[in-house]
Amino acid sequence: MNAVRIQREDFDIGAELDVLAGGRNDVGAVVTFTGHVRGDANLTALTLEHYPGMTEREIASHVHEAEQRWPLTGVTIIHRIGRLEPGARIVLVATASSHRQAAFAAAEFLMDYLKTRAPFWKEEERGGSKSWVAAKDTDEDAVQRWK
Amino acid sequence: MNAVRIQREDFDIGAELDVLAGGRNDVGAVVTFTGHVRGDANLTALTLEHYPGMTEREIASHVHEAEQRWPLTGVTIIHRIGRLEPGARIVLVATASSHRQAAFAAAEFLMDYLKTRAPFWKEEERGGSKSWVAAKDTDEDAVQRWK
Amino acid sequence: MTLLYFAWVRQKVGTSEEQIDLPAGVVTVGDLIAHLKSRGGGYADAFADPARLRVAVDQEHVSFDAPVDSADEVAFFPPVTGG
Amino acid sequence: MTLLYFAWVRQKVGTSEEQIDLPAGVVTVGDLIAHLKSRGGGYADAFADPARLRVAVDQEHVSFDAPVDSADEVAFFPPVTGG
Repeated sequence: MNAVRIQREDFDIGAELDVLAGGRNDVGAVVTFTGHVRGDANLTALTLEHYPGMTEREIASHVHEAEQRWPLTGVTIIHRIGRLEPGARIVLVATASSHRQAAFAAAEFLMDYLKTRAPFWKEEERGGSKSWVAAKDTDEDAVQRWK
Repeated sequence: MNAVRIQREDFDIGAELDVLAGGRNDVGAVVTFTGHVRGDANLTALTLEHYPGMTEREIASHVHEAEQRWPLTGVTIIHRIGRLEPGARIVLVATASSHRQAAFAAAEFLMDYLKTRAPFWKEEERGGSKSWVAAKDTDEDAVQRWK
Repeated sequence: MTLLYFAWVRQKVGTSEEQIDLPAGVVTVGDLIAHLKSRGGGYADAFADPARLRVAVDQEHVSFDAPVDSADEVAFFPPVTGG
Repeated sequence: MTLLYFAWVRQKVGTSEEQIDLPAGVVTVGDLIAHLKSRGGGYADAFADPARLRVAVDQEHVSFDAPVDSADEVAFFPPVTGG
């Protein structure tokens, strides 16, 4: 029951959760993470670029690893690409399990890997000028805890 | 931007997240936890009872504590009472923050406290017989990590 | 003073709420438990094993040595199982 | 072999994709980086500081000592910033 999608369109969290957990009674816990574009320091927009093919492959391999580590009944990952303005949703990670700790841990694990291994790049627009967002050491530190 | 509700009715996660994070651009991360009734071992239904007044007070005090510990832009907690069948949603904890670690940690903290401190009790129905659910040591262990 | 009972404590004592005047000498939660247990019947059953009970005084979790003599509301219930 | 470039690497080299035949002696990712840098212009700029680059061979993250001589697709990009 896993789904991985890279898309320009926004997503509907309620509808995604209905697919992930609806109509079944073995799901006790669903955790979602939604990332939004923050509007700090006069950000006008972010434009997200990705590596088609590798992205899906990389995410699928981390979903597989999450399934080895925790008892999951399903995972949904949606990552948007293209130009996104402040407030817009960027990414959804949703994990379903019988147990809450598994759902929480898997969602954090998948987010840490998305941030540091999935081939997406963000370009910022502030007023008229554009610049590529630099990777953060804190994200790399976060992913190291799963080793 | 906090909301705590105890109610019989189901809730709409998408609508709750629109209230929590919609129309603002300081939210970077939203984490939700949704608890569902699991249908294991021939469970027919759960009936949830609570202590009106104390429940809201206890939850509000833990939301306040979460706000002291992490930079949060808002918290929504909805807990259902009454009779719920397998698959039904029981509880929603949603946390919004500028930062993903804060949103994840606060959601886990609030769930651990809801499980062990908020005055709710579950009675199970299996076929014709009813019994009160016993508290789990693992839930008490989970809450101890926040001390 | 109002006494409240929840879950199986409520079922054993047979009521969810009652008003009482504290007898002389009842100062702590532990004293009140002993007093209620001495009523016999469903109360003796509900309060037979205090280790299975949790108590809130004026809607705050307390231990058995907490005072009840100036409380408005004391609630007895099993360990909680929400979430 | 297909070479792919993303983000500022793409902007500096001026293309997102190209086909090349590997010159003799180019065996590892590091060798390929040195070769591309030697082209000068935008390539020299993009590959000036290899420590800023990340590389995938056939869609797997690899280090600079990984072999490229039997690869179908090699991609160069900055550290990722999704999520």
